[in-house]
Amino acid sequence: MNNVHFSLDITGIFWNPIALVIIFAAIMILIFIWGRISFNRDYNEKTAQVKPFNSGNVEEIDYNVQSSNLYWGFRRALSGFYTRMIEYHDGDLNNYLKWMVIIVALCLLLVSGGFL
Amino acid sequence: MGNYFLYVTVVLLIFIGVTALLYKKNLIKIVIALNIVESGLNLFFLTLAYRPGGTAPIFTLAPGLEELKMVLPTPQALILTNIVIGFATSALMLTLAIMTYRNNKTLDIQKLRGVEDHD
Amino acid sequence: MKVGSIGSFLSLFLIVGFLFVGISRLHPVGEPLGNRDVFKDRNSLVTDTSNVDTMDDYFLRNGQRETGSNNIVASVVFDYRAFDTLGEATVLFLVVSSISMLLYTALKQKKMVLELKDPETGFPKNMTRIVSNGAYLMYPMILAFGVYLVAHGHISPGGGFQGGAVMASGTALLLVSSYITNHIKNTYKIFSFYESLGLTIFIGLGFAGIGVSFLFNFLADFSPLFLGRIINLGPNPGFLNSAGILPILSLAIGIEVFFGLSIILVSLFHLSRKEENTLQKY
Amino acid sequence: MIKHIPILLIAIPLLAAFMLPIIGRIGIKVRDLVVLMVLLTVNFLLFYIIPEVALNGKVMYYVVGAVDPSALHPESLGFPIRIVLKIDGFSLFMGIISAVVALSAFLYSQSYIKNDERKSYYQILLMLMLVGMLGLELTNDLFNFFVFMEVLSISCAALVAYNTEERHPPYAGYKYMLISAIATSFLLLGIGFCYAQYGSFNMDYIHSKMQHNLIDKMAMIFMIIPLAMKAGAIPMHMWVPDTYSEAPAPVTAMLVTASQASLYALFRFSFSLYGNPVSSVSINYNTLGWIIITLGVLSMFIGVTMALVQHDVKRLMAFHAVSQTGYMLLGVGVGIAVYAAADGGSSFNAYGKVAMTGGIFHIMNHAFYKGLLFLTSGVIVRRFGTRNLDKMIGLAHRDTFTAVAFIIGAMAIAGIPPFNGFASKILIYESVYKFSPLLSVIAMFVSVLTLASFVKVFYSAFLGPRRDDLIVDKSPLPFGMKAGMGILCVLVVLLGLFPDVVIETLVKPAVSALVTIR
Repeated sequence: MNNVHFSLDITGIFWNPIALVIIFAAIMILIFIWGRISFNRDYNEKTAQVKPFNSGNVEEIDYNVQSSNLYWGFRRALSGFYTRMIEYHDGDLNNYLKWMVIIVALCLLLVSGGFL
Repeated sequence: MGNYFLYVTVVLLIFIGVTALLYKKNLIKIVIALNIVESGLNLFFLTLAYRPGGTAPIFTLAPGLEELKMVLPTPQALILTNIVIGFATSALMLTLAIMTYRNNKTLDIQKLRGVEDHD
Repeated sequence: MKVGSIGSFLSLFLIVGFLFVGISRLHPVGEPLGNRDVFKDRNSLVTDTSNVDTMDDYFLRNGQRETGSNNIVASVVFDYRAFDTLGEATVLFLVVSSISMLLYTALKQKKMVLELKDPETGFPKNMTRIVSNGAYLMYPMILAFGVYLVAHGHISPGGGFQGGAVMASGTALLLVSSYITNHIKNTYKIFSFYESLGLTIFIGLGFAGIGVSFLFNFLADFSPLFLGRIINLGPNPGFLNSAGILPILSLAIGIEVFFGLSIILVSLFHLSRKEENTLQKY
Repeated sequence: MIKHIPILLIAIPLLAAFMLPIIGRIGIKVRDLVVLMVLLTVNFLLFYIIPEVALNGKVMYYVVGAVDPSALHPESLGFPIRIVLKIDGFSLFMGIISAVVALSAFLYSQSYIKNDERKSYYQILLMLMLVGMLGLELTNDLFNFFVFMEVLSISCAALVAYNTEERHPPYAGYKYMLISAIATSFLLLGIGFCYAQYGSFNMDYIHSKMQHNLIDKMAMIFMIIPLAMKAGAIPMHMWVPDTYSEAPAPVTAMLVTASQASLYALFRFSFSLYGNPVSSVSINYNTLGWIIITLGVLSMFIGVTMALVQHDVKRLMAFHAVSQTGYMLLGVGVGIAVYAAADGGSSFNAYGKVAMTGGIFHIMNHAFYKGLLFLTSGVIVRRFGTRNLDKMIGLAHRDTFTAVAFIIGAMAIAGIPPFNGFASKILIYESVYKFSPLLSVIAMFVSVLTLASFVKVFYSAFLGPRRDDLIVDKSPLPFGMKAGMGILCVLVVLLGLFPDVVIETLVKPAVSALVTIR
């Protein structure tokens, strides 16, 4: 118990979360004080300020971007990868087991090759 | 090879069972395939313990000690355990298959797949 | 998925080939590890640990002396590896609980309208009187045979699991020949109570020995009145009051297996009858 | 009494589970109290032996049914004849994870699961799940390991199918059971090969006699690959999202821990059964390490990319479970790869040990924050009545507690300081960088994608305007659910703030229990 510190220090890796939290808190306090001094104070809860701006649309229903449409660019860019992958996750029990048999056979090949 | 024929039987049983597991589409048949694999394993353990001319390891009314030859006791105890576990597994899987059938009206793996209709 | 299909087909043959190579390097059938053929005389059964080289050898030479049981398999199951047996009993208990949980709503959903009994004769439909009467006659005999197997587990082939399974087969016969599960709720209550009781006896005996160690055979040479008779080593006729806690453990397991298997059989049979009825309706 | 602790850890919950059908007739409150007391007792016993096992480095043995349970070879034979339980640092570490997660899952499910007659069975199964995990973590006997593996699998499968009236859960339970059954069958084949060679089931004995011939290597493959499948390594992971997403939320939190238990067995077999790098005939540790690293990197990358495009909240989290398993495989795989390097252990001491420390510390962190995330997902799914992220909006207005818990969990899983995910990930990044820079870069990239996908969940479920018409269940959050999430929240924050305390008291003993030679 005598070599327990509150910072992580193992063979060249140093990490002190307490210091980080203190620095973070200090910065937040500084920003808070700075904001009190110099930020504008025109926020009013009773006006339409609090309502989200929805590109001029009046109705608020479904103003959020649907989560399936998030990261569509990423998905589009990797569409070949994704069609392949989703094809593998087809919910077929036999295929699940086939992969295990294949991996076992590959590892046995490694054994026979003298690699393992 | 003559001494090894029991081992060969073991390998063939495991082979048949695993093949059926990989290529059968019916939930009930998969349970049967699993049972075949398990019987192969049980036979494997029994084969490890066997010796020709050996009696069961029970001393009640056994022949005299001079000609007494006994098979090994531990694998028999283990396959007793394994049989019960196999029975329990298949009972649970059959129950789950019944419930699957009640909810989906099919036992075919191909028709039960379909991640996309989860919502 | 073509790659997976072809690959797995080839892989299967590869694995089988490897298994063949593996078994060809195992010891041949009939020549297991160690050299423990010869017991020579009674002296080789008395505290002889000099030429014991494997676990099985130790069991064969010392099992009778240490546990007082003639059946070495029983002494392995209920003494040396009793913890495995506890796990195995747990598995059975687990499956009974699971099946009761999973089928609970299915069995409770609709009130059962069974018209299996013929109102005129009072016997099940589709069954002749011979079958149902025969089943009722057979049932006590099957139970008696099961109890025999359980009680003689430590001196002859048998034991808790086998005896319990035999008794449960009697339940199966009763279920098939004549429908008795009209009182399903009471059946569940009674059966699950006795199942728990059997398991509690088992683990309670384990805790009873905890002054020395868990599942210690503390009755082995205690007194002949309490199953502690010291037997002659080597071949002997066998005595019921030997082997310490082994017969009690065997009895506990027998109770558990009988009632556990009966619950499984009753649930599944009940469900199948119910499905049959609903099918007939539509 | 302290010498009986290894067996009491298993026997007390077992006794309670056996008696629960009888106790349940006395009253519901008595039953709940008994279960709570048992779980607290198990936790207490585990924490009680930390000083002895972890700090003093003592290994506790328990020979079940012997005259002197602490003596390993009372017959002075050189080989054990009875079943031996063994608690060393790694077992204790995994045991603490299982028991803590079980306690919080139990508290959560007190309010989450409907209070009907099935709840007795639910509690029995939950407790036996804990018994299975503890049993396979504490045992030193291969066949006993197999038995407890089956106990664990069967209880998991039955609990996955708890909602029998819905369409998919029974089939998900069937899947889990089939995967477990075939994995344990292969495992038993490997155990049979070991028994045929050495005539014993004791891991320490087999380890001391290991010849590393062809049959041993085949047995190793037959044991390790099915365990990797049960832990959810790619490409054998497809069952993970299917089953995790159908189970009730507290059960899913436990399923994560169950997968970690298989991972424990994988590491245990690689080191404590086969690890003998000093001997001239040995398995090639570099290849074994690279097999595990490959599985790990594939799991990390494919798991997270698949998670990014899911719109089922529990499937998304399940893919993250696969992805985070990759980190552990990567960390420990690097340790294995340099375990027997030709440089006399200098590279192992330089970074291999740190990588293993990080990988094993990540097991604990993952069990806690992923448990927390799955518990919050239970609240989300119950509120909206669907798992589809497209149909959720603005829960943070209602459930501030859940939102905060989710933020803590999401930041921890993405490795944002100062939460616990970062503490273990920095160890993995830095040490793996010295082994192979590319792997480290992939690990960091995966972390970025993890953050991206959790931003997606947070955005969809918690942000946005308040919409009370979409919410199905309007009841306030019960105390039990808050308690279950609160325990894990506090643990996640504490582990993040004081990582060194945990590493010195629990993780380093776990590593040194595995690494016996160097």
